[in-house]
Amino acid sequence: MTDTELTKAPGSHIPDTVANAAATPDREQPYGALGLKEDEYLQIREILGRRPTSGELAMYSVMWSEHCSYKSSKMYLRQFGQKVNDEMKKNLMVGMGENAGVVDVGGGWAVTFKGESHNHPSYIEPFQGAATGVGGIVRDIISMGARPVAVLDQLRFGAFDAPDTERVVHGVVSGISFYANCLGLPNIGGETIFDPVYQGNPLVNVTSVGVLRHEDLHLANAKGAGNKVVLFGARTGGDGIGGASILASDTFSSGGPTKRPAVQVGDPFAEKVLIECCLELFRDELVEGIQDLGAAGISCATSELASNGDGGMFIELDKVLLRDPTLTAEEILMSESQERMMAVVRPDKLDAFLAVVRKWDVETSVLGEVTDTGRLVINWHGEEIVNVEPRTVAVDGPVYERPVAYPSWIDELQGDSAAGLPRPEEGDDVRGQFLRLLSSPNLADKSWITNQYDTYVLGNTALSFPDDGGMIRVDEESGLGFAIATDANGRYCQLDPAQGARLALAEAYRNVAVTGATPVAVTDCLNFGSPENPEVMWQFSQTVEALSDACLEMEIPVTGGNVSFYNQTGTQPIHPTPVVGVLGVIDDVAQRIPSGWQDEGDNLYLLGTTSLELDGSAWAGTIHEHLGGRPPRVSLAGEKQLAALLRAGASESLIGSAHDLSDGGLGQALAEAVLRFGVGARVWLDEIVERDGVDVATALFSESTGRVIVSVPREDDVKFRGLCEGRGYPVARIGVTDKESASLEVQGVFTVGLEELRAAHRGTLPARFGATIAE
Amino acid sequence: MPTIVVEVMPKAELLDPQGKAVTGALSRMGRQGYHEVRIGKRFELTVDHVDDAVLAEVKELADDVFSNSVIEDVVSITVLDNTVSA
Amino acid sequence: MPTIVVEVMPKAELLDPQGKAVTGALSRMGRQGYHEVRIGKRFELTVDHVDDAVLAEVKELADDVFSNSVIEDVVSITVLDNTVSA
Amino acid sequence: MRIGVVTFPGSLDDRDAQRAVRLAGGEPVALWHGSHDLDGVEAIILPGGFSYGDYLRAGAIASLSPIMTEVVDAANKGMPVLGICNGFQMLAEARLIPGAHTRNAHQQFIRRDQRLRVENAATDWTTGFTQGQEITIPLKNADGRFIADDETIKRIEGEGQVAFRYVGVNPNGSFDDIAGVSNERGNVVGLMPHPEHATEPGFGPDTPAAMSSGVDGLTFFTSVIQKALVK
Ligand SMILES: Nc1ncnc2c1ncn2[C@@H]1O[C@H](COP(=O)(O)OP(=O)(O)O)[C@@H](O)[C@H]1O
Ligand SMILES: [Mg+2]
Repeated sequence: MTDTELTKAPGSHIPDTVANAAATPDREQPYGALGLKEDEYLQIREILGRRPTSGELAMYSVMWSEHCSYKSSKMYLRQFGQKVNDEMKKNLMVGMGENAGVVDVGGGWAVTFKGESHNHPSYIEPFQGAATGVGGIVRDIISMGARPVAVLDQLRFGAFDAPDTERVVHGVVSGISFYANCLGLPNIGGETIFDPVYQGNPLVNVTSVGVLRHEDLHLANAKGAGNKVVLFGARTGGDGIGGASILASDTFSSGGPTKRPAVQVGDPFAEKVLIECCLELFRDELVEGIQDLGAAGISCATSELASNGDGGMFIELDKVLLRDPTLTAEEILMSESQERMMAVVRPDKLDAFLAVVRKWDVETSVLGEVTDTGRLVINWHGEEIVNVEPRTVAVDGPVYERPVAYPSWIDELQGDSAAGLPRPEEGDDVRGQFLRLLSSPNLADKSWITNQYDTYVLGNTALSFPDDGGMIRVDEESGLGFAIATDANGRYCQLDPAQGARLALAEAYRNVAVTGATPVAVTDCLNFGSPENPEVMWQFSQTVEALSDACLEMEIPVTGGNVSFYNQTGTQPIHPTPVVGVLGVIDDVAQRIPSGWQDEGDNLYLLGTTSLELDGSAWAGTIHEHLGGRPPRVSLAGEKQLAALLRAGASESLIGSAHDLSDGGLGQALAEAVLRFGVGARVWLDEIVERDGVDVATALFSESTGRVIVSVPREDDVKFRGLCEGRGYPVARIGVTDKESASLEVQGVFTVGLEELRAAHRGTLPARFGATIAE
Repeated sequence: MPTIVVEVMPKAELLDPQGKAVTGALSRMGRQGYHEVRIGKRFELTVDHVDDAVLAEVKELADDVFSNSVIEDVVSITVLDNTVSA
Repeated sequence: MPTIVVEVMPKAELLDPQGKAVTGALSRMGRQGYHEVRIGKRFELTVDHVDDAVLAEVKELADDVFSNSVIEDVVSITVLDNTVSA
Repeated sequence: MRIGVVTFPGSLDDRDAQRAVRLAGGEPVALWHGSHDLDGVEAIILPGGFSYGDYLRAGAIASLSPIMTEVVDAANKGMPVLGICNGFQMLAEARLIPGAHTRNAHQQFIRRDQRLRVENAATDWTTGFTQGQEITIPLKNADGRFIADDETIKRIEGEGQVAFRYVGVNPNGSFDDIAGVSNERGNVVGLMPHPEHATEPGFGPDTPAAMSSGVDGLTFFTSVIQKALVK
């Protein structure tokens, strides 16, 4: 039986009432088709003391889905809340569990940020899937009382050359571009990776950041009996019915049309109006509590608002404004129509509320009110179709301790190090490999994508791509701002998920630090295969444990995040891909540091040391199609030290540019820094080779952590060296900027002219996806 | 050369933001009596000739290329009299 | 309720980049015999009733609102039999 | 000088235009699409964005707004009006300037720092430039391709109504590389690139001197203010 049969079949439009459910205890119910297991269904019967009505079944099934209930991940995610010290709590206004975490950034300002996945819909319908992914995370941000001010997108596609990749890339990128540009949100960063492991299951994660004054903070709760419950925004339609449950609880490899849910169609214009409308409602203090409607729609909003508040709510479901009048009560409960919000409004403020909503031409209906009964009661044309304790739907869903198994293949994989692969010695060979890396899809310039994103809108973007982190001014008076970067390396995580998680955190942290900002908080978006696969569950448990420990060690709290399971093609799970986002604060964005040099004659320094760490590297993958061994080591204390050093340098304006070393190593970082403003450099590797005991290829391609190249104006040289020595961080002068040369010269190894560098770096994506007119 | 016209509309149960925006504009302009406006696409294909094979291929293209079956329906495929210009 | 269909096409002498892209896609897919694809819009208006006044108003709206005469032509205005769903 | 900036549902760069007016020394006044009140302003900016989602045609639905009746009226009486991006599209849809806009020839939204040549330094919004001056202004749009029939193009070329032309790269397939157009009188100017995003050091386009330091856009706003002072 399919979900439509459920909602249309028994008695067709005559809804299944509570009385009816009590009277017909033995009626068979299609819980299986809705993604519920038998024991879950029995648990629902036990909670209710009767069989659920079809409306209740619809609600429980969507709310108890993996996507909404976190039933497989909950017991692990607790660690993020537990492994915190006072330092980490200091600036946290709202922690995990709310729509998004909120961080005090000083001056009465706060920043809220969160990442979310929209992976499965983006494979079925890339444009709408990605677009509504932006819409969903932005509504999370609004519902905290914040004005959304930026987005970032983390994209992982199948093999660069695979035929289907082009469809997905075009759809996803234009979907994100369309929705975020139309909302007027600058896109300030992200990631783009191609790997066959994502072929049938691309990852589309979107992060959004919002800004608010402390007093504007809003929470999703329904308090105060008698307060009105209002649904506003777009009308409810048949979008994504059952999506939350069907999508998130099963894979859809070749599963035929029955598992194909209707996707949601987004309307960014409606969302833009909704944002302005909500901000005006907040400003005029017209809402008590607010919740966005995302997965599980009205089921989720009513049960969560009620559970977080006084516990009771009465709703007349037939008051919901419909786009399609034939929708049944169950479909309305499950609909995932976009661009909707639910607010709790005091009766004496209702008129003022409605006036604001009308001003923005937003459609509204008052559905019911908050009660003190402790029950969520939903009527349909006067008949009671839902009567539940809201916590049982929204909070106390099933929690699983899924079996965990150490992967049978991992020892062998880890034993297969890249250290033994042949490394080039001759200058020409090194040059050739350097250029191959620079033009490889994962390391190539991403401006084919980012040129489709607005960065200027709102007028506060201080840094965006291709810099390491995005940066936004929060306060026009003081220049106070935040920086943000997100990172994950699925290849490292496949080799060692715990180490991969630490590395993702370290890289995002470093990417924020090189902008001159101080890292203060973390969000994550954990993309994994099926939790029913014990080896995947092991990867997941390793990841969360390591990430929470690492955050404790670095003293930055995880403020929220998202888990996406069932990312696999057939039975082949994706590489574990925990995207980690780090938020930083900077007192004045005028002190920001770009990732490349612009001036003549600056000295180039490499901070940190290099060792033979090529396992899992871009070099091993691109040159040798190799994945094996152990990912690089990382010292979290060292990363903190490095960040503090950069901050000190930034605040004294000693640093002209700073670029962190990651995928592709020093060679890649040098090329990017040269191309940033088109200013060449002369570089020598002798000191690194000698001090660190590595060969030239290792010096250029190793992915050792804790490293950054900085450029320092001549006049600040002494001060800068003093700073490094004082802090005891390893530093070596490796070169000097050279405008005249119009090239990157690695002395005694190779020289590549600016034009050749640019062509290698920029040509790859346009050659595959179609030329754009920019350059 | 003959022209084949393929017409595609957004699925009725899904949101049609374009149509919604136009419906709103009409009512703001004070135009009464327009309950709903929906906006779809009209494709005009100029082809060498029309026969059953061509029509079958166009039908297939209409479903796979010109429309996205997840969100749209092909509502008609017609052959334009090529002596009349569209 | 009856439906009035208004169809709008880009002017023949202007480049239709969307249509051109589809034409290109067809030829890349190896589909022969499609000389040109042009993409226009189809508006479906659900109205209370149809009479001459309504049709005259729709004609006016078609020219002033649904199309921009600098770049588009209204190619047809038809009334759909309301018993047949589009 | 009081300069009105109209906010339509879906306007995005309205507050940025207000900021630019302020940075140029003017007083920005927020105007609302649904009203017929111009609040005594002396010049008007129609800002960028996706008014009404640009769903019918870019700028089309906004051009039917109540305030546009007043804007058209004031423009015809000589009030300076600047349409930026979506505002340019509204001016064309409202027939205040000739031509129309279609989807970019390459079909994608494009953002880039765009070189422009000032082709007419005599309009109300360009007197601070010199004829032929090259400037860099951020561009970001999906429906930026300016088109008109041959006759119109010939006319506006001949009458100096082409205010700005793309230099180096034509980013959207606009006819004759036209980036901006004025009406005959020179008080109404529309252009695709966004001068308001090149007005504040640190947040503008890169220049050879320093990143994000480009402020070429400021001259649009100082020009109109200067002109009002002279009057
Ligand atoms: N999909 C995307 N959206 C936005 N920005 C992106 C995207 N992909 C890459 N970028 C940007 O391109 C630049 C280079 O990316 P990457 O090499 O992954 O950076 P890093 O190695 O510093 O993490 C960064 O500024 C990054 O934010
Ligand atoms: Mg980086």
